[in-house]
Amino acid sequence: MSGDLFQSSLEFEAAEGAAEAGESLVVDIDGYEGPLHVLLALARTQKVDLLKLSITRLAEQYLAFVMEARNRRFSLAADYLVMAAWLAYLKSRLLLPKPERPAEKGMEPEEMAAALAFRLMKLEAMRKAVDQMRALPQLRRDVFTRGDPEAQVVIPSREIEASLYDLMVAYVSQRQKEAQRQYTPMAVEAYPLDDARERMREMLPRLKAWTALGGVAPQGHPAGGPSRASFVASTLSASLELVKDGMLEAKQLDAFEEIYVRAREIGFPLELTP
Amino acid sequence: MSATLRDPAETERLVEALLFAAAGPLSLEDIQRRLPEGADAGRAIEAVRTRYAGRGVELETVAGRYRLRTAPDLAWLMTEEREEPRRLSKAALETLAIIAYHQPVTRADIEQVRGVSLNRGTLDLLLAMGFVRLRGRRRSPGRPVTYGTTDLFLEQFSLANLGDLPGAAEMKAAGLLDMGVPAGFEVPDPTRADDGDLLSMDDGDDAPEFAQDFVGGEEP
Amino acid sequence: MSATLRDPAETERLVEALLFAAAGPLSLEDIQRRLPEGADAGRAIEAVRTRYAGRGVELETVAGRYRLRTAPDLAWLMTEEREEPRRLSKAALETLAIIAYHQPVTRADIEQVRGVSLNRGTLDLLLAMGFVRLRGRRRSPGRPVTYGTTDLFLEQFSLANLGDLPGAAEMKAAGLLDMGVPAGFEVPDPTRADDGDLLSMDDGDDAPEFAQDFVGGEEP
Repeated sequence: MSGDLFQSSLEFEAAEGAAEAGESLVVDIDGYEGPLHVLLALARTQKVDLLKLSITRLAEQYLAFVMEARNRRFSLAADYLVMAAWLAYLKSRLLLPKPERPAEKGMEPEEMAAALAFRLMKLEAMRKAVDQMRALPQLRRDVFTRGDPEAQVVIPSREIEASLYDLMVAYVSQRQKEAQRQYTPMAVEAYPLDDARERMREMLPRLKAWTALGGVAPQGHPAGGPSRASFVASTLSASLELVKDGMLEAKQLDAFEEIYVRAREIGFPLELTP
Repeated sequence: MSATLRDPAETERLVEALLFAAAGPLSLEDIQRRLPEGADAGRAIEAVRTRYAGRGVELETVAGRYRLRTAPDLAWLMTEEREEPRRLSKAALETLAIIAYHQPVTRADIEQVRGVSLNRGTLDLLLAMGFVRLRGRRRSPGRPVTYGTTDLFLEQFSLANLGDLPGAAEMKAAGLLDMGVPAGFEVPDPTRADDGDLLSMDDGDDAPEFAQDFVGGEEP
Repeated sequence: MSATLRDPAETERLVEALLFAAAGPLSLEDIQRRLPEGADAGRAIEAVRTRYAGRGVELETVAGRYRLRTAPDLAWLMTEEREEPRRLSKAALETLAIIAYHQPVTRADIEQVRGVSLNRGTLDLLLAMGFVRLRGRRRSPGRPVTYGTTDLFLEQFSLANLGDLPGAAEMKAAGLLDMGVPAGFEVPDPTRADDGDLLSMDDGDDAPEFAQDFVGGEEP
């Protein structure tokens, strides 16, 4: 696979120039899809068959690229760093003298290098394919079928026009609608009467004057807990119990009007007015 | 290049392409305007007319404008072909999807998922098209009939078997399950459904005597 | 009359008219079905192809079917008919190419070739545009869904079949369309070095043969 047909993208050229310039590596990191794309751009600067690529040199170029990017405070995605670590490892294995007996497991460094070269070739082949596909005559860009829509009367299809994707979309939309229809009533949390009673007893000393029950009952909490109605209802019940015990007075001017409460002086008997 | 373009044969090619791709009839001016400088549109149009004369496609002049159209004597070939593509209605596709994933399902099951009552015609259409089949009766009160998909369904959607239906993971991957799905959303595995749990079709309560006629072979 | 209809020249006229009036590419069967009994559709199609060769309008085979379309060298002329192309990102184009050349492929395969994880929207877009379809599941752990291209993809790129993808034969000969070779790239793992496991694609043939790959494959 020669690189002649490969159409360099702008980012590609940037990396190429940068790699040739050695230390002063300037790259637009955003121009790359990922570490493999960077490696491919760097490999192309060696201008050799990718299978005869010097992996050690490539590793050095890549490490320089990563170093430079970090110096320039680019935040590099983790996979760029993983690749750097892997290349550093591969480079060291390639440079170290071979052990007497082969490693028991794992690939030989040469095999790993060949695998990397293969992946680069494959990616390059795909990028070349993209360029070649772009050059194909495309419908409604380069070639055109008959333009008059009303004259197109012969319909080819005998199959139904539905793909698996359509089926999936139809299914999911149904299930989503079904989920929306399901009504789960929330369990209503009530303000316990015991709590209301206790709270009213504590409040008694502060209820010297007539106070609207609405002001005595706790306000509801928007985040949850008992509703305002439950607070008012339980407070009213507790208040009436205190009235019965002779500790509180209550009055209401008319039906549905505000109810007022006030602490009763100790010792006054309960007057039951008819 | 312009020398080539003034070549009458080349101009004829251009006019041919323009007439073919045009959405409606073109006037002489329309054509002349789109041709390179120096090309003789009138002459090219006549050349196209001569070339297509007597063919299956001909050049026609309508109200001083030109268009290619099929030869009038072949109208019989065309009229017959005005058939609609077989397009499944939204309701039919949705019903088919539910049957595929939840089979064997009863009519009531389908209605429960869809939230609307099922038009009798929808299921009939799917049965008639051969995408859906009866699968047996469920052992539950009323012994309702259940439905499932056919081999033709698998063929239509290029599936080797029901286990190849995309599952929840693929729906998620395709971006279809982003919102509005309750926790624990599960797509049933249609391959797990076993017809062993179902009663045969003739076992229905609603046609007990009649069904006997069909069991024939099993009766002593 | 039937004598006339079996006349090859007349059959050619009919085929010409049918292709001209068609809303999309017609298969040999589509055409044969519409012709009178005894007419040789295949021969007539080839006659039309020859007649139109080099003209402004030509006969083309796409996705194994036939259509008339303007000659590619006249693209410059068709400015008024041209539609603004929908721009695919670099990632989407690369993904489409990988799917086209390697199909059926899994999401993981695509990610392996590109060395980056696949953005969720990329595959969705290709599916929604109708260029890519779900093809089934691979018989490997996890039973991942595989993807392939559609007829619409071939029609868009004027390809007769997947074998006509540019450079496909050379890439295949060079082993570049194999998925299994780079075992141990990420993490050296001897168990993955056996490329026999990794190569086991569903239909066992990585040459993208355009066929109804899963139809009539295995029974559930």
